Amino acid sequence: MKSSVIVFPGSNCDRDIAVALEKFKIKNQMVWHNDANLPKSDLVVLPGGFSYGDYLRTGCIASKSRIIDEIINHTKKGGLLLGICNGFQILTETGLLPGILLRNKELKFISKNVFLKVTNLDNNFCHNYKKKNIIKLHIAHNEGNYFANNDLLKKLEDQNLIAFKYSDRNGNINDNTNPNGSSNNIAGILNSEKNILGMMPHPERMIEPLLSGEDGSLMFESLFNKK
Amino acid sequence: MKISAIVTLKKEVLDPQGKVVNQTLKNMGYKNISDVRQGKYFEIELDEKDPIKCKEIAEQICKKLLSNTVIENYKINIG
Amino acid sequence: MKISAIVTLKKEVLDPQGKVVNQTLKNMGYKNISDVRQGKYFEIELDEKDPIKCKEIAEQICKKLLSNTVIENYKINIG
Amino acid sequence: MNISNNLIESHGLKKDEYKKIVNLIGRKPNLLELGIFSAMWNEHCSYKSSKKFLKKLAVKNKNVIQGPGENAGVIDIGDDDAIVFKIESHNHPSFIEPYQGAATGVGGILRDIFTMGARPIATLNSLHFGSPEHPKTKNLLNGVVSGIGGYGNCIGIPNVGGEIKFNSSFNENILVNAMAVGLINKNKIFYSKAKGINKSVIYVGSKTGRDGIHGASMASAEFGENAEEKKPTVQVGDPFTEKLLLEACLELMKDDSIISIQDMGAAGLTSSSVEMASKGKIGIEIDLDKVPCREKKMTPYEMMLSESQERMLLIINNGKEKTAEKIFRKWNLDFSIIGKTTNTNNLVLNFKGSQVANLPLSSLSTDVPLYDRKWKKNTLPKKQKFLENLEKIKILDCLKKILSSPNNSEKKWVWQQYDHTVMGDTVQKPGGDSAVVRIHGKNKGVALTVDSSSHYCKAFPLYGGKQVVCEAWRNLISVGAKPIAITNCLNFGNPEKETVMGQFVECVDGISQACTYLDFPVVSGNVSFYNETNNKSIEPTPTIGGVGLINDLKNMISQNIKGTENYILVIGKTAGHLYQSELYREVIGFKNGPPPEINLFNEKNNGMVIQKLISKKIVKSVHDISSGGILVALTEMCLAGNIGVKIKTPNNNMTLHEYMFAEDQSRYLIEINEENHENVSKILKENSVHFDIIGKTQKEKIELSNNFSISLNDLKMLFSSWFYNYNKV
Ligand SMILES: Nc1ncnc2c1ncn2[C@@H]1O[C@H](COP(=O)(O)OP(=O)(O)O)[C@@H](O)[C@H]1O
Ligand SMILES: [Mg+2]
Repeated sequence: MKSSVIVFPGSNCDRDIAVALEKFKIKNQMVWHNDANLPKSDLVVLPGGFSYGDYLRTGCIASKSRIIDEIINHTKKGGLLLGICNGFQILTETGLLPGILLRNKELKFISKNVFLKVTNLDNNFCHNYKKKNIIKLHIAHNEGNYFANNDLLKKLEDQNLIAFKYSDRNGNINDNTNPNGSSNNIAGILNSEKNILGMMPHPERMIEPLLSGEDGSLMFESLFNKK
Repeated sequence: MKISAIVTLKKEVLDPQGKVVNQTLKNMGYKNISDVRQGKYFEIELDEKDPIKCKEIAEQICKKLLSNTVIENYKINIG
Repeated sequence: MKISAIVTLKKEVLDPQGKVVNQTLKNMGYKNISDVRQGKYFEIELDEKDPIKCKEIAEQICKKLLSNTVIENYKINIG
Repeated sequence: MNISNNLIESHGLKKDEYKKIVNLIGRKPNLLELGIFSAMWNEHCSYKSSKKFLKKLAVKNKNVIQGPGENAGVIDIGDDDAIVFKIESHNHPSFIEPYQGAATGVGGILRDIFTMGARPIATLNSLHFGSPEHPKTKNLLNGVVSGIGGYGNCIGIPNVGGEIKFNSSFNENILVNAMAVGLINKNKIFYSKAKGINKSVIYVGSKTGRDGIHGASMASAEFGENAEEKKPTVQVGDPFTEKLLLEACLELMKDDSIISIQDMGAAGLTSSSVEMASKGKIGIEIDLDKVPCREKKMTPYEMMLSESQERMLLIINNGKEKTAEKIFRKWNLDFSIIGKTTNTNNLVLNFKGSQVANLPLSSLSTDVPLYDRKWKKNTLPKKQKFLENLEKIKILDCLKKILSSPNNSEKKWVWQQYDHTVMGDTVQKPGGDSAVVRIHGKNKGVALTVDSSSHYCKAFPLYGGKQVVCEAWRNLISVGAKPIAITNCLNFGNPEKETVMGQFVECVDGISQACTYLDFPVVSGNVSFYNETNNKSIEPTPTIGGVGLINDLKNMISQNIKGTENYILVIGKTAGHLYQSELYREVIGFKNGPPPEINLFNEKNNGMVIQKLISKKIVKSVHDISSGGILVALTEMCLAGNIGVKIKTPNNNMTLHEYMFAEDQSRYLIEINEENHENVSKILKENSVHFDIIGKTQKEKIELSNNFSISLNDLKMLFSSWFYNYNKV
């Protein structure tokens, strides 16, 4: 399993995700956004951070990067693409995933642990969550409020393209368990082919007990044991 | 030539910033405010004298960069 | 009545957002753009018909809430 | 241009000082030169009122690699790892423009850290606001907190701790102190001292704009009614550019291109060039036409005094210019060779083909006037007989009142706005006694804390100064760390007043006594004077940033109660000191009397014993007892662990109020299980440490026999709601 983490100016979770991938034996390399070529990889990761300061709209300027066309090609060939936090925002700006991430409803940055229900277990990112489908991960964002209009929401629900929803520790999903105002408590979604996942929580920050949890590990194990 | 653009959220998109400004103004005693929407404003200096060309460029950059037409509208002003 | 306000950073003050937008437009091939400044735009619905009163209220809220005159200027439009 | 008295005064220089300038350079300065003097001779840059007293601080021991005098202090933590850290104030700008003022405060202190070659690994902050009811407070609080978050979150350095207090003495002068901590290989530290003649002087980072001109002078002038008028001197920060600058600098530092490096902080290009050259005892010549400018037609005066953010000055080895340029261009930063080092010992500035300034560097550094200001001794306030009958007020009501007060309630609202887990090494999050950040890739960590107690210092500065250092020490001990060193930010009023100077002198004395005794040296810091508006000055507020080392993270410990049926012990003697306590101040509104005294022997002894118990792994949790006393500290432990306690007060000759709420110093609470009871008692006795057994942990409730019983849920509500209610729109 080989991965590439794309580094944009202002990415700041690039090292964290690289550490996590390597911990789970995925052979990773860092790729500078301005490179014209994407090295051969099974998985491409767009890391968290503040690409271009998140100025104008989050993820917007990174979505105009040179490497993006290569990434689109990679996914067309069935390659896996994971966008975490700012990476998710870049995915919606490029149109690789539908919808958009608006400012948190309270207009404040939120950094805290949240519970999530893994709502799609049938994909290469999440299949190991069959062992445990209510998990705890950390969120840290200012614009994590996923917005989709009713038609899109219906499509996402009907086609089972929602990967994670904000919940409580028992898996209840409602307004009280929604930290940022996301439509239908959505924390992460898949494309129709299920080879692209965008998510706001940070699995790479929960990969050992010392870091207040290990629930992120299951995602990297899923990827390593790709179906 | 100077051009300017205003980018606003479409009506059906929730505007949390506007909502908070609205509430804050009410708390400050401005009771007769019924709605606030917040948007972005851009002032662009172009090395181009022809207003028609300016308008064209402005349209392009609003579409391609300054707004996300999924959720936003834009309005352009020349000069 | 509808009023709108544009809040912009003062000229001497750094505008990091405008700087990045400017650079991005250049990278996208718009070579003749010499400067971009980004500001905020507010659209406010007031239950008040008298334009003079509207203007007065707009002035107040721009000063008290919408801008920090330390680093920003504002411009008001009525109607 | 003629230099009028008015012009001299508006540059913050006294008549005598101007005379000294004329004397030193043997002629009248021109306007640009006057501006340079005003920047270098003001309080903020010159430490002219404080230097004499700062010399008394303990600054060395075997762990100190670099003490005060550089961009930041450096301490050795073993295996070639070293920690670089410093705290700095951004008080005045944050009052004028809270978001940008606080944001640029974070940006500035981060530059001090990575200038030395360290990768920043954490930030902390200490904030003091006016009373919550004051009309400006809410806006300032929100602006400052989002500014600190806005900068730190964007650049991607975890903000792991801090403190936040409210007190009406800060109504018109808030305090925003930011601390940053970095990790470096101890053999690869970069310093600001220039070396060698004819080396290129290089400017990198953002362009220079007209922002923040006179910022340094502003920070040294007392606020008047028209503070609002001084507005345009505030700068806007760009954390995105800072992130690029950080990565570019660290990339260039991998080889030996850089001779010396200095960030452009207060007084920008002036102070950075002067400091580098004067430390190296050489000269420097700058061609101002080469300075990257944001606006057209900027004058030499503006360029030299601008405080635009995110800029650095480098002196590099001959032939390395191209390498450096390539790296900075890759990161999309401005890069310009603006001058060279010379053997003249002068600062020479050229602009459009002519020399516009020529000043001996000594006149800007070693010859800066130093003052031995008059100061007034403080007297220890009397323990006046307290008349009110405390027995009438229920213990539980006191606890509730204290827990839900702004100063003692939970600060989650604040730290959840800061990304505290980015970089993947935050092993103890905000909310505990100290944060703990792991050394990347290793099994050791550093413990970090910031502390201040302005009302103790106000009541009696000597005790107050000692107390803050001890409090930081205790916070580090409480997570299982060995305290190593501190940084300090000394926030005071106008030093030209004898009372203020008296507070300063005696606070510094207290700090000095404590850090000497505890072998807890000061390695960096900052002094902020003139925190005063309309003649009303802030309470004296030294802020201490403490750093400790946890050699094996298995020895890390936290304050949350771990299990039921465990014993709770109070370590250290409780004497019933209630003056200046939260009980008196918050519940009763009585603010007189002396602060608690510190016995340094007990402080050290108790701390060492706690360390011993932790390393023997016979304690389950530890929490130091500070503001609010035993009952508040115990409640915090229970809430953190979601486990209750049944309290039984020991027999003594105090009232229950005295025992439960006294703020006697040098005390801790520990949780131990039954089987270690004997062993722990034995160790405590052997080391002559006083202790009381005050209860046993249990499910769900906090109970005090024959007095009260309350559920953890009810307490949690009280503890956690203040900030949310206050900030509801
Ligand atoms: N209170 C203090 N205690 C110890 N050292 C101090 C104190 N205040 C300032 N210093 C030291 O004096 C030097 C100059 O400080 P400062 O002017 O604040 O630095 P900078 O130029 O980075 O703003 C630094 O090395 C700092 O650590
Ligand atoms: Mg410095």
